Formats: sequence, C-alpha cells, structure tokens
Amino acid sequence: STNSRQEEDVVDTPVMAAFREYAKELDDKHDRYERIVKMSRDITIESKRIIFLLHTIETRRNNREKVLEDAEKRLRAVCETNFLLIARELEDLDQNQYLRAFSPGLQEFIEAYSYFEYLKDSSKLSDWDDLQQFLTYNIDKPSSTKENETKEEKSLQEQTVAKKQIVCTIKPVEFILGLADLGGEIMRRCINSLGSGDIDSCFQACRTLQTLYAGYLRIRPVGNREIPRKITTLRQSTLKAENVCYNIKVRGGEAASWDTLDTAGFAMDKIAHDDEDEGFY
Amino acid sequence: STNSRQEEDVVDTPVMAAFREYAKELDDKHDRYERIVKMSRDITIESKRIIFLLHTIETRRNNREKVLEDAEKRLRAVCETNFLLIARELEDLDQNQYLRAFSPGLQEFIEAYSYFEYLKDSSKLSDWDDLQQFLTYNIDKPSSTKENETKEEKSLQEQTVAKKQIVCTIKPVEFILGLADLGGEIMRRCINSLGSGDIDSCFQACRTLQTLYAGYLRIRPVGNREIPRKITTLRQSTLKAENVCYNIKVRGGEAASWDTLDTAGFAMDKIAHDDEDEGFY
Amino acid sequence: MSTFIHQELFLKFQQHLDNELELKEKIRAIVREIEQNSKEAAIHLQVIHSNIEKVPQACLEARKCFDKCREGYKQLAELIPPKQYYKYCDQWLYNTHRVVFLIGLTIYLEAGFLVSRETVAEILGLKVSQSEGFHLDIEDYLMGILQMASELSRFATNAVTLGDYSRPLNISRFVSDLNSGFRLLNLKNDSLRKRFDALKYDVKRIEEVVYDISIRGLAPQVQTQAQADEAEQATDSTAA
Amino acid sequence: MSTFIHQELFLKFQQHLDNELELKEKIRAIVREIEQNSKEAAIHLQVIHSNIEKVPQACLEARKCFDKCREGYKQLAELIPPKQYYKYCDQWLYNTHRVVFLIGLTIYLEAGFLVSRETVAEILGLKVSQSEGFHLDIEDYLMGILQMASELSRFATNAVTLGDYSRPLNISRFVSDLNSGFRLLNLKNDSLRKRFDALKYDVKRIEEVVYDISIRGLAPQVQTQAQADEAEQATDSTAA
Amino acid sequence: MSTFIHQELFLKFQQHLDNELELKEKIRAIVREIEQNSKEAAIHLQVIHSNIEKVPQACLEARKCFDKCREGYKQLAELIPPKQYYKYCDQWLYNTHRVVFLIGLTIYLEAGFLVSRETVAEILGLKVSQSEGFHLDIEDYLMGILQMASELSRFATNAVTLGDYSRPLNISRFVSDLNSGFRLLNLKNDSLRKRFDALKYDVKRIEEVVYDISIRGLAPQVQTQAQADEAEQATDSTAA
Amino acid sequence: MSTFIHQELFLKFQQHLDNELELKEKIRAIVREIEQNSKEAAIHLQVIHSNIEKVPQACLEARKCFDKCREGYKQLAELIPPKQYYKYCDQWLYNTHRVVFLIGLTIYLEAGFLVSRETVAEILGLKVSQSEGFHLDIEDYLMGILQMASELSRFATNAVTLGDYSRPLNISRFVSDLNSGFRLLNLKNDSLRKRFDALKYDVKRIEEVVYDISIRGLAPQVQTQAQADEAEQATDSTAA
Amino acid sequence: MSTFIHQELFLKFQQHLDNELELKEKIRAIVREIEQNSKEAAIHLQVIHSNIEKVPQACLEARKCFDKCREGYKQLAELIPPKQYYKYCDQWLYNTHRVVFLIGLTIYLEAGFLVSRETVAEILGLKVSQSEGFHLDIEDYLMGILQMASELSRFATNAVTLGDYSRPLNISRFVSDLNSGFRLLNLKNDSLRKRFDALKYDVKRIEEVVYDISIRGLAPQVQTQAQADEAEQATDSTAA
Amino acid sequence: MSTFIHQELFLKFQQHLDNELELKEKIRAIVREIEQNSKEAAIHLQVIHSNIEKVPQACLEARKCFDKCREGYKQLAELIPPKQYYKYCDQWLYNTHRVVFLIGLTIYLEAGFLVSRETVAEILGLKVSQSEGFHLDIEDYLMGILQMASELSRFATNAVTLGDYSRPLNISRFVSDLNSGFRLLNLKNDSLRKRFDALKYDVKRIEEVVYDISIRGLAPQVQTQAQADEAEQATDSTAA
Ligand SMILES: [Mn+2]
Ligand SMILES: [Mn+2]
Repeated sequence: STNSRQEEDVVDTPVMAAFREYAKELDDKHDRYERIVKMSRDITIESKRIIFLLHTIETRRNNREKVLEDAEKRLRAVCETNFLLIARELEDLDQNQYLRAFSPGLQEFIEAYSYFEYLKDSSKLSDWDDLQQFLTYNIDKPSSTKENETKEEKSLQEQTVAKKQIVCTIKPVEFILGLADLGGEIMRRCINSLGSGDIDSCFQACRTLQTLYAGYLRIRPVGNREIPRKITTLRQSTLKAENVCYNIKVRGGEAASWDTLDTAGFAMDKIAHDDEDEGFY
Repeated sequence: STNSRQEEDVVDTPVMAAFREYAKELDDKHDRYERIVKMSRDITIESKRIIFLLHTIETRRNNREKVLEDAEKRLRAVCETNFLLIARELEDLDQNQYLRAFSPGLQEFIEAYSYFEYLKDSSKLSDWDDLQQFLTYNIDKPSSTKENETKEEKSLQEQTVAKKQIVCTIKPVEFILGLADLGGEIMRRCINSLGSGDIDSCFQACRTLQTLYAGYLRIRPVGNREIPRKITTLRQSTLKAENVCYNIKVRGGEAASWDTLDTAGFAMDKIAHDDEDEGFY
Repeated sequence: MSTFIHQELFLKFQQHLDNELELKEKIRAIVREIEQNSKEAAIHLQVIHSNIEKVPQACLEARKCFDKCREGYKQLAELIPPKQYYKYCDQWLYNTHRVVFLIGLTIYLEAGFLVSRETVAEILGLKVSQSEGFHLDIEDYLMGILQMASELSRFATNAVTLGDYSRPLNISRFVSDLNSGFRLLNLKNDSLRKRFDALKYDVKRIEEVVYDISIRGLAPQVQTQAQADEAEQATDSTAA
Repeated sequence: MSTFIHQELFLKFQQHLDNELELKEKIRAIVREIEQNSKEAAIHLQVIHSNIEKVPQACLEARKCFDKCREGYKQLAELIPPKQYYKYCDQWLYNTHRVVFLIGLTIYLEAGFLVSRETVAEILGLKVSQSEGFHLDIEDYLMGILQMASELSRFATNAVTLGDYSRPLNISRFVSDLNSGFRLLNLKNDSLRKRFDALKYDVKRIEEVVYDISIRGLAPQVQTQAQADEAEQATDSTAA
Repeated sequence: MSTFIHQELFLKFQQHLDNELELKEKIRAIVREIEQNSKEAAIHLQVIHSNIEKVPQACLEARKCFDKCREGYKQLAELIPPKQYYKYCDQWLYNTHRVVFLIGLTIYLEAGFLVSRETVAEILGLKVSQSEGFHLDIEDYLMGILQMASELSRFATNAVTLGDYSRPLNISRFVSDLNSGFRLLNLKNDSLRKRFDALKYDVKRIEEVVYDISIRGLAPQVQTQAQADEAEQATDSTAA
Repeated sequence: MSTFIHQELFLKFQQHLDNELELKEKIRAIVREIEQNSKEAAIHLQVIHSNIEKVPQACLEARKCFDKCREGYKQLAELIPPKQYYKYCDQWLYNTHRVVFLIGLTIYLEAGFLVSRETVAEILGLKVSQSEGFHLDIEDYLMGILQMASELSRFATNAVTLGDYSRPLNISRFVSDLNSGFRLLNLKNDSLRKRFDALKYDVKRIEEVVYDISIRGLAPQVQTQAQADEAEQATDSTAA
Repeated sequence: MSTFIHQELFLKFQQHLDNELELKEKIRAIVREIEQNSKEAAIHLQVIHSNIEKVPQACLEARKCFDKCREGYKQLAELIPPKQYYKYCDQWLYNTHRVVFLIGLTIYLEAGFLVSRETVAEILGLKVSQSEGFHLDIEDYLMGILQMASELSRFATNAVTLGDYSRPLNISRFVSDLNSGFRLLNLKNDSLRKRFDALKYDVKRIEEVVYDISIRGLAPQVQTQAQADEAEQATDSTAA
Repeated sequence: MSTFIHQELFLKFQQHLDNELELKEKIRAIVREIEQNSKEAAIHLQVIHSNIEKVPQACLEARKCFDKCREGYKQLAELIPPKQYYKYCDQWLYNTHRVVFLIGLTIYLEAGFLVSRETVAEILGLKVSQSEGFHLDIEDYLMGILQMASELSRFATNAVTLGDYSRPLNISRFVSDLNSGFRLLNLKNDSLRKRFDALKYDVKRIEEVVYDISIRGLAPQVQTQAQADEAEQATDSTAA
C-alpha cells in the first residue's frame, strides 16, 4: 500500500517530495507493526492451546509425564520459531517501540510457561531473566528482511557478520502482568481437580495462589493501571480456590462423621481409590 | 396480551389467583401507557409539520396570511382531536401518572403554538394557563373507553352524566421546556430570513431570542436537569442569531461604504427591492 | 427587548417552582419520620436471624412501628393536593417498599401466609385504588414482597443454624408459590423486573438449603406434596 | 426547487423511511406474541422443580406453545425480505435463545438427549442453513443450550429434594459433555463466551450434588462408565 | 465425551468461527484497497481549490480510480454470501460514503448536475435494489451527497479567489435544492440527521459568498430564475 | 503586555501554583512511605488465611509497621497548614482506611473485640477531634472497619479449611453486631453507604459458613444464644 | 447487640451525620440566596448585548446585587467552622465564579480595566489570604475572570451590531493581555486549564471581529500599536 | 506457603520499579526545564499577532530559547539508557511537538519555507534516525508542523487587521502545499490523524481570508500561479 501510483501525474513541490518520503517511512513502520501483531497473535493462540493441553493432566488418567513432555516441546517451538521472527523484526531497534504489538503474545507465553513450571513441580518459578535466555538468539549473518538500510549500516554490520545476538526482550512489567494471569489457570486447576477428586492438587493450588497473591500485594504499581486490575482478579481467583478447599473440608468432615457412623464407608473407600480408577463420575 | 390462556390447566393457589388479578392490572396500565405514547407521537409529528409549514413564510412570497391561517386550523385540530383522545384516557386519573407518555407531544405542541404566535405578531406570548383552555373539554356522557370500572364508580358517574369537564393538563414545567425549544425555531427563522434577504425579521428574531434567554436566566431550576441543558442550547441559538445580525451589520456597513464610492449602487438597489421580486438567489 | 415575551411569565414560573419546593421540603420531613419508624421495625425483626424465641415479641414491636408509619402516611395524604400523588411519590416510594416488605415479613411470621395488598394498605391507612385517594400501587406492593423473599432466603439459612429444619421447607413452598405468581406477570424492563430477576437467586438458595436438609434426612418427616399442603398450617406454630 | 435535484428523490426516501418504521413495528408485534407463547411454555415446565409426576403433561403443553411460536416465526419469515435477516434480527434473537432453551429442556425431559440444531429448527419452522431461507444460526442455538444447562443445575438440586437420585447423575454427564465440547472452542470475547463462563459454575454445582449422593451411597448403583452409557436410555423412564 | 453430545457439533462450530474470522480479514483487505483508490481520487480532485484549468484532467484521473474501486466492490460482492450483506456492511460503508461523494463531485464538475443513485451504483458496479444483489442503500447514497455539499461550499469560496464568479451562483442553487429536499424528510436522530444539520452551515457560507458577489455587482449577469435555469447548462463550460 | 493587566498578577499566581505543587509532592512522598508500611502489615497478616499458629507473631510484626505509619502521619501533621486539612486529605485517606482496617484486624486477633476510634487514633498518633489538630474523622474510621469485615468473611472460610470451627461462630457474632450498628444509621448515598451495602454480602457469606458447619454437626457445641453470650469471652483465647 | 460493639458508637455517629446534614442545608439556603442575587445582576448586565445606553444604569443595579451577595458571604463566613472551609467550599464556589465574572464585567464597563482580586474580595466582603478568615482563592478569582472573557467575546460581536466599532478593538487588547498572562502559567490538567483552553477560542473570535471591521475599513482609525497604546486610556470614556 | 513462588521475585520487581521511578523523576525535572524555555519562545513569537515590525527580533529571541531547549535534550539523551527511548518518550513528546511548531514558525517567518525534519533535529541536537541515537520521530515532527498550521491561520487573520494583505496569500499557498503533502500519508486512527482532521478547518479559514482580500481587490496584484511561485521568495522580505 504505497503511493507510488500517483507519482507520475502530479507535479511535485519540494514539500510534496519530502512528504512522499515521510509516507514511505510511516508505511514501513505501520507494516512492521502489523506483521508483529500477527506474529503475536499466533503466539497467543499457541500459548492458549498449550495451557488447554496442560489442563488435561489428571492424576487418574496418569498422563502427566506425556502431557508435560508435549507441552515442553511446543513451548520450545514457540521460542525457536515465533519469537525468533519477532526478534528479527526488532533487530537493532528499540524493543519498546513495538512493545504494544507483541505484548499480548508475550504475556500469554509467560502465563503458559509458568503454568508448565507449576505443573512440573519446579522447585522455583523462573523470572524474566531466566526466561530471557530462551528468547535470545545467535544468528550467523545479518537478517535478510532488512533491505532498505543505508550503506553505512551495511558496512557496520559486515564487521560483525560472523556472529550476532538478537533478542526479543522480556520486560519485568510484562512478566509480572503475564504471571498474574497464572492465577486464573491455577484457580481453574483447583476447580478441575475437585471435579476429578484430586484433593491434594486442590490444596496445593490454593496454597500457591495465596503465596502468589501475597507476592503481588508487595508491589506498589506507580503509574501502571493494569497491575491493580490484575491484582483484583487474582484476589478473586484466590477466594475461589479457598472456597473449593473450604468445601472439601466441610464435606470431607461430614464424610468422616458419616464414616464413624459406619453408613458410608463405601463412599470413603471410593475417594481413597480415586487415583487408580475412573472415579464415580 | 393477557394470561387468560393458562387459567384452565394450572391449579391455582390463592397466591396464583391474586397474581392473575395483578397481571390484569399491570397489563391495563401498560396498555394505556402504550396507547398514550402513540397518541403523543402523532401530536409530535403533526406539530413538527406545522412548524415546518410556518417556516415556509417568506416576505417575498407574500404567503404569510395564508400560512398562518392553515397553521391555526391545524393547531386547533390537534387540540380538538389528538389531545381529546389523551384527555379521555386520563379521565379521572392523576395526570402526572402518564405524564412521561404524552410529555414529548405536549412539549412539541407548545413549541409549535408559541412559534405560531410569534409569527402572528401576537402582542403577548400565551402562558400555560392560556393554553390550558384549548385542552379543556366538555363531554356529554362518561367516556365509553372505560369498561372495567366497578359498579360504585358507575353509579357515581351517572349522577354527573349530563355534563362533565375533562382535561389534558399543561404543567408549568412542560410549558417552560417546550417554550425553550422555541429558541431553536426562531434561530432557524433568523438564518432563513437572512437567506431570503428579510433583514428586519433577522433583527426581530435576534431581539426575541435575547429576551427569551434573559427570561430563562431568571429561572432557578431546582432538581430539574433538563432546564439547564435547554438553557445552554438557548444560549447557543442566541449567539447564532447575534452572529447573523453581526454579519448583516458588517456586510451592510461595507455595502454602504462601497455605495458611497458609487461602485455598487446597483447592488444596494437590489437589496431595497428584495421584498417584491425573487431576489438574486 | 422584544415585547412579545414578557418577563412576568418567568416570574410566575419561578413562583410556581418555589411553591413546589416548599411542599417538597414538607414532604421530606414527614418521609424522614416514616423512614425512622420503618427502620426501627426492621431492627426488631432482625431477631429472626439469631433468636427464634423472640420472634413473636418482635412482631408486636414491629406492628407498633407500622402504626407510627400509618400516621406519617396520613399526614402525607393530607399534604398532597388531590391528583398530585404521582408528582411527588418518588420521595416516599423507596421507603414504602421497605415498609411493605416488613409488614409482609411480620404477617408471614405471625400467620404463615402472603399478606394481601388490601391488608398492607389497611395497616398503612392507604387506599387500594387511586380513585379513592392516597393509595398503594400494585407495583410498590410487589416491590416490597420481592424484598421480603430475599430476607426469607437469609432466614432459611439461619433457621438451620439455629436448629429449625422445618422452617426452610415452609419458606421454600412459600417463595416457590410467590415465584410462580410473579411468572404470570408481564413485566416491562423496569426496576420491578430487575428485582424479580434477583428473586431467582433467592429461590435457588432456598432450594439448596432444602436440598441439604433432605439429603441428610434432617427433614421433620418424609411427606408427599399432599401431606405437605396439609401440614403447612401447623408448621408455623411449631417454628415460632 | 429547481431543476438540479428532483424532489421525487426525497419523496421516495421518505417513503423508504416510513416503510422501515412500519416494518419494525410489525416485527415487534409478532415478537411480542412469540414471547408470550414461550413464556407460557416456561411456566408449564417450572413443574420440574416441584412435581416430577406432572413432567410428561408439562412437556405436552410446552409443545403446544412451541407450535404457536412456530406460527410466529412463520409470520416473521414472510415479513422479512430474504436478504434483510441480519438487518432486523436483533429484535427477535433474545427471545429465540429462550425458545431454544425450552425446546432443549423438553426434549431432554422426554428423551434424555441433547436436541440437535436440526430438530430445534424443525420445531420452530426455521431452516438450518441461511441459504434456504429464514434460519437458526448456530450461535443462537448454542446460546439457548447454555441457558438450558443452568436450568438443569437447578433441576439436579430439586430432584434430590424430591427423592430422585438418578436424575442428577444423568444431568451431570450431560452437562459435563457440554462443558467438554465448549472447552474445545476458541471463543471471541462476546456474549457466547460470557454465557459459557457461567456454565462452569453450573457444572460445579451439579458435581457437588453428585458428590453428596455418592458419599452417602444414594446413587442407584455403582457402575463403570461403560455401564453408565448403557444405563442412560433407561434412566429417564426410571426418573419420570 | 459420551453419547450425549457429539463432539462433531463443536468441531463444526469451530469451523464456522474460523471461517467467519477469515471472511472478515478478506473483507478488510479488499476494503483497504478500495480506500486507497478513493483516496487517490480525492487527491486528484483537490485541484479544484487551486487550479480550475486542471479540473477536466482531474475528473478523468478520478474516474480511473473509480474503476479500480468498482473492481474492489466486485470482489466484495463475490465474497459476501448474498444474504449476509447486513452482517458485514459496517466494514465498508464508511468508505462507500466517501466514494459516493467523490463520484458526485466528479459528475457535478463534468456535467453540472446531481448524480443519481442509479449512476453512482453503475459506476461502482452495484445494484440499486438489494433484491438484485450487492447494492447501494439510499441512506448511503445520501450520506455521500451531503459530504459533497461540504466540499462545494469550500469550492465556492476558492472559485471567487480564482476569479470565477459564476461558479458560486451555480453551487448555491445546487446546494439550496439539496437543502430543500432534506427539509422535507422526517429524519430519525441518526448519523444522516447529524450530517444534514451540518449542511445548514454549508448553505449559509455559500449564501454569504453569493451575497458578496452580488453586492459588488460581480455576478456575471442579472437574471431571473427562469434565465438562471436556462443558463445552467452553459455555466460549466464557462467555469472550467 | 499593556496597561490593562499587571503581569505581576500572573507571576504571583505562578508562585502560588509552584508552592502548591511542591507541597503536594512532599505529601505524596510521605503517603507513599505510609502506604509501604501498611502494605507490609497487610502481608504479615495474610498468614491468618494459611497458618493460624503464626498469627500472634504476625500481630507483633504488624504493630511495628503501625509504629512506622505513625511517624508518617506525624510528618503529615507538621506539613499541612492547619486550615487546609480538607484541601489535601484525599491524598492520604484511601490509605488511612487500609491502616484502620489492619489495626482493627490486629486488635480483633489479639483481643477479640472491636477497636475503638480512640485507640486507632492513638496508635497512629492522630487526634480524635479536628479542633485539636490533625485528626481521624469518624467516617474514615468506619470505612476501615467495614473493610475489616470483608477480610473477616474470608478468614471465616479459611479458618474452617484449617480445621477451626469455632472461629467462624465468633466472627459471625462480631460482624452481625457491626451490621446491626450500621442499620441504625441514615447514610447518605456516598462511599460509606456503598461499603455498607457490601457488608450485607459479607454477613451473608459468614452466615452461610456457620450454616455449613451447623448442618454438618461440626459446630463445637450446640448452644443457645444465652450460652453463646457467656461463652464469648472465652472463645478468643481458644481460637488465637 | 452483644458485648462486641457499643451501640453508643453508632448513636454518636448518627448525631454527627445529623449535624452535618443540618449544616449543609443551612449552607444550601444561603448559597441559593447568593445565587439569586448574582442571577439578578447577570440579567441586568444582559443589556450590554442590546442597548448600550442603558449600560451605566445596569452597572448601578448590578452593584446593588453584589451588596446583597456580600451579605450572603458574611453569613457563610459565620456559619463555617474555621478549619472546614475546604470541606464545604464546593457548595458555593461554582456561584463565586459567576459573581467574580459579573463584578469583573461591571468594573470593565465602568472603568475599562481588569478588576483586581483585592477589589473583588472587598466588594464581596471576603479576605484575600486564608489565614485571615473566609477568603477568595486566586484560582476562583481567575475562573471568574476567564468567564468574563467569554462574555466579552459576545459583547464584541453585539457592539458591532449596535454600531460601536471601537469597543471590539478595546476588548481585543484587553482579552489579548489576559491571554498573554495566562500563557505564562504552568497549569495542571484541571478546570482552570480547561477554562483557559476555552479562552483561546474567545481570543480567536474577537480577533475575527476586529478582522471583519478592519478589512471593511470600519475601524475608527488605522493606528499603529504605539498609537493604540496611547489612545487606550481615552477609548473607554468614548465607548461607555 | 508454597515453595514454588519465591517472594524475592517480587522484591526484585519492586526494586526495578523503584529504579524506574527515580529515572522518571529525573526526566521530569529536565522536561520541565525544556518546557519553560519553549514557553518563553512561544511568548516571544506571539508578537506576530500584534506587531509585525517586531517579528525579526522575536525570531532571534526564540532561537535563543531553542538553544536552551537543545541543552535540555542533550541532558535527556545522556540520561536515557540506549534503546530505551520509547519507554520514556511520552514524558517529553508533548513538549517536543510544541518546540517543533515554534521552530517551524520561526523558520517560516525568517525564510518563508517549511522547515525540514533534518533542520529541526539539528536545531534541537537530535538525530534523525533511531539507529544513530536520541532522535526526532517523523510523527512528532509532523505533529509540530500541524500545530504551526493552526497558528498560521490565526496569523493570516491578524495580518489583515494589521494591514498586511500579502501575508495571507503567502500563508495560503504555504498551508495548501502542506495540506497536499499530508494527503499523501496513510494515517492510522491516532492522534496524528485527529490533528490532521483539524488542519481542514485551518485551511478553510485561511482560504476565506484570501477570499475576503480577493473579492475586495485588496490583493497586492493579480498574478498567475506561475508568477505566484516566482514571487514567493520575495514576499517574505516585504512582509517582515
Ligand atoms: Mn489465562
Ligand atoms: Mn424544534
């Protein structure tokens, strides 16, 4: 979508000539922005699908290892293909310039990755610096996508042609925003675990949410309007998980009392064997 | 749209029986409301048309008497047919109950009537008490629209059967709101008169608007949110009319100066004869 | 200055507004008084959530408050010019809804049935039909009844806490009846409709309480619907 | 007016505006009629929460109402010019969702399975594909089905109260299936998405009921998933 | 997933959602192309404000752009399923208004009269009646015409600057006709109404220009309305 | 600039604006400090939801934070000119509400009763009456107390999860008392009113917890209201 | 109510609320009075737009109204506790801005210069510094002055209509001075800033009036800026 | 507490935020300084609306202010870490637009042509390309140029008042050229687009001024476009 077509018929003033240049520059920026938005959209979709896949883990289905393996492969693929494309677009540019274009995809990826770590029983959640290495690439030669660079730039690059590092930067704020969404997934995990009778997972999810929430309480988000909104959502997720555990407790307590009355031993038995069989629903 | 159809098949509790009655009462109210809304809509449309008709008055077309006569007839017809219908619906009821249903029509009528008076060069604008007499009707017998009245009501009415007065009340607030819209029409009149070269009408309109605006400035509209909004609009109409007069003055002044230079006597001549011929545009 | 528009018109209108304002302030004073009394009734009736034994006494106290409310409404009736009810009613309707709710609750606690519009009107000294004078509109009666349903859902929960398992069953039938009644109405998209939408949640909550009682075999007795209907009159005396 | 522009253009346009207004009012009248009939069906079907014996009769009555709705849709189909469905559909879709819900409920009560879009369309005299004429969009079908899930969660609770312990198990599998289906979708952030988010709570409530039944050994029989699937057809006759 | 619900339903629905997204993106791409072409026409036609001699050439160039727009509309017509015009039309109508304006301006410059809806439709390859296919609604035609009036008011001013005193008189009659036509309509409070309200100011500005010309005796000749009407066809050749 | 207006006026005004900006920035810095300390107290107190044994230690830590808050308020008191409290108070009141809530929670955890305004004021080094200096308005005290009620409703839930069935009963009586108190008030339609409306949900939620405990026979002992009142003083030591 | 919370707290708070309500109503009554008087002044001063001869008389009448306003402010000063000015000032500031505007206009009409804050304060019986008592903040003074600029732009237009071509020149210099003054300031994004943004339009409008007069040779005399400055003192007496 | 989530993460993040805040405050101080200088330039250049003779002197003064602005930008460039320009630029861009406008105006007044982006960048010590360092973006350059157009429209009006009839003609060609340039751009729906939409009104106003001059025969000479182009360079010296 350039304006090349008019060039022939209109007699140019110097102003017109300058503006034709400006038009090109603006179109370039805009096109790059749109390309990055599309790349980001692909990452969002794939990350959401990975999260969906991770939700299929169920103790009674014994599919944990298999699913985690699949998920890890797909997460690596996102880094090595999708983010690489963005890194190439951003080569030599200020990453902040197109931040809004790829921020949604990046946040969703952070959410997916940290949820993966959560389910993997990692001893420690990775932070932005840890994740950054996945999005740092060594490339052999200057990327071929940049064609309209000036001669000086070219010669500069020729000196470093052998090896070059390009990145797709993970800013701390992006990480914190993406991580906040992890709360929603853990809450969902808590509810789903209740459904499949995996009580331990429920309590684990609830504890993790409480810790996560306490962490976010520490933040004094000066000038950022999204963080407070996310904290509100996180609080609600925490309350929902607490409610699930509460329900297990009151109902579990009830079952115990029925148990002592020896009328529902059978039912308790079922709970104990939930891990092995298909459960009662 | 009553619920009579179900009555057969569902066994009624006393609560259900009572609610069937309530349903009827609510439907009656709602239906009456809808009928009045439709009546009001007719009045609005006819009033707008009368205003449109009144705007066709142009000095150079010499149609003033004819148009005023037509407009008066149609205004009377609105009173004697449309408002009578509403008055019948409201017979014996608190007029405030359905005020919102007929308020738009009433206000538009007030606007049309006062604009008619303005163009008729009335010495004095009628107020709500003056207009009220047009919407007061003597009817011979109880209106036939009310069928579900109780016996006591009937016997009461029989005593007064010979003559009865019914009304469609004009509340002062409604009048003031309708009158405020007159400002817009006079402003339009001012602009149109400029177009047709009727300078006197422009100045008359501007003076009237200034007086009207000064009048509204007197009002301390406690708890009414519409009046301040209308005053803002009225102020804008006044400023527009003032601008028209201003333009006449600066251009007129200019013409005069060209005139003394004897280069545009012809043009001035045209202005003087505007009343007779078709003008220059 | 134009001679067509006379400034007296606006002076006359301002006079009219001032008169209205004065009347409104008088109304406000009376309404505040009624409000105070209805609030007191509400406080007395709060006892249903903590101490069932004190309910009969609370009903008596509440009725005294309703008497005082009636006096207030009488003053309003005298103050409002004929056929101007709907011009000013916004000032007191919010409170009327609450009083209707409280009267409905009292009657339910005392006698176990739904108070009729006629009875509410009588207790408050209001007419039923607009043509007879200062009256109680059907919409306002219904708004109050819906508020009551919400309170009853809370009552059902707390009755269980206080060990009364028959009350929720009774409330469930009562509110379910009410719900069926409301479904007969064609409601416009107004505040009554919104309030009615909320009723669904009350019904659901009460049904869950009854469910909890049933599944644990805590219900006073297993009975058919027919037996339930018979038993209904008896229940209240047991519960109160 | 001079020769530049023919006044005719504007007369024609006014005609067009008037026609459109008239059309909208006609649509509104028909939609109100359909609404009334769907409401009646809803009232009949309320019986599921209080008296299971009357369910078959209620289904019959509801079907009569659907017949009347079909007449309404037929009138709409005749009224709306073929290519203008999407210009006016906002006026009736809200109600269509409710009718789909009620038909879905009726079929589930009668036969125990999820009504297909084809069947709903047939009952309402609509086409499935828009190329054939006045049709039922898949989004609107799903909106209705989601509404039904919400009613079924309430039904599960009340079935227990009424002593029917097999119904909740059946409902649970039904709603859980629906949930699994929706989880496969990439929904935009629209009304369907919002409605689906609400489904999760319905699922949870039903699961709690099943848990309560299981823990007390009230479930009709311990069965494997395979058995459950077999048992499914039988369930409804037992339950009704 | 069990036998209750066939997963197929959801796969089919996902397919439906994906298709719709794809369709929207295709539409967007075409609309962007049309937009680009209409913009180009607009740039060519700007010459009316600075150099009247180049107007005929500009009209020729603009017409080339309209041809390209027609190709775009043709693609849209092929893309949009026949009955779904109103489901997607918001995506292109904004631009259609501009194209109508530019065509109207071109025709006025070339021939001095108001382009008819039929002619616009023909130039863009659209149908006039929606029953025949992808069409141009009368509202959208009028929106474009109103935009043109605004440009003409600017043209009247600049024509004077460029020494053409007959053009404003011609424009004045043209726009005044348009105004009279619109005054006949009962418009709803929509975007067309807003645009029409703006027309009044265009009318006023043009009248002022005519006044200025008249007062100085710069008008080409004093003529009666009858003469004016006759003179009309001639004007354009003089002006160009 | 001419003789009409003296530039001096604007220089003086700029001076005024600069002073005010500086004051506001100083206030902001102090408020940020108080905020940080109150946040830390909040984090310490989060432990009530996961580990009841650590509560006494958390209260000690929280009190240290309150000491630091007091220092901040002291600085504010020195900074704000005496008559300008209400000009700037919006900058810190939001945070004051939180500190009041946290102090209220700490006192409740330590001693089981509602902290008084006097005590809060003392802990924060504020005056009770504004005539004495930098003070704590009663509205702001109550806003904090209402926030506490919300946290207590969460606490009641989690206490059950942690196996403490007596705590919810105690909280229930506490919050129910608060509710009764607020019901006495005629609140305007302001933020306090909104917060009070939220209290109703907290009360309901806590009552449901108590209900759940009761219906399952988990409550420590069945006791009459009279017994409950007696038992009250004892409860807290058990729970903490 | 139990031992947790002392009812006394709420009684005390209700007392506080009642006192505040009473105070606010008293303020409202006084403000209404001031408002009435300022309105009357405004109506008198409207004459500038239609009859320049009556201006001196209108100024006299306006001054009588300001005297009555002063009485109102005196009552306010007695009513408001010293430290609570900023708690209640929103109730009267809106009106204060109008009074300042009217005083500014009167002084400009009488004497041709910008009224100082000190003079306004004196006319209204207010202090200049808040430490001395009930005062007039500089922001509020400037808000009034900016309102005046808006009225002056209207006055410039109407003066031309009334045949006074020198007045607009004077107003132009006056408002342009004001504009230069405000340009020196770093305003925050508040109401004063918004009002100042509006001033730009007033300036532009007045400049256009002066332009219209100049291009038509209607300006009293062509003068250089230097001459203009000299002439300035003389102008006002001629104009008034 | 979960061991998966370590609180250090949040402490580290808070540390990061605090560092950023500190940097932002440093930036704010510098930006305020630049703002002050650009404001001063604006005040100097205001003279174009009242005294054309003083324009050359004003340009000299303005250039001194730009020098000071350059120092500010140099400090910014040193402060901002490499490749973090876009993280903080919101803090100064608003002001950059104004400086660009003022530089553009100065160059126009001095030399009569449109300042290039390169020249603006040079005057402010900025780079043109992002890869070279702290730079001036094309969007920001254009925003400033559009602001200038607005000021020029006011200048055209006031030039007439001051008796300079050739300046508006020059401005008209200048702004019309600019307008044609902007029409070549594909603007997104952002602030630049909004500002460009406003340009239309500036163009229209300037055209009307030229019209007023033309119709009154006040234009310095009737000239063809070709002559006009030649005459352009000469004009400025005449006007200044
Ligand atoms: Mn998520
Ligand atoms: Mn009107």
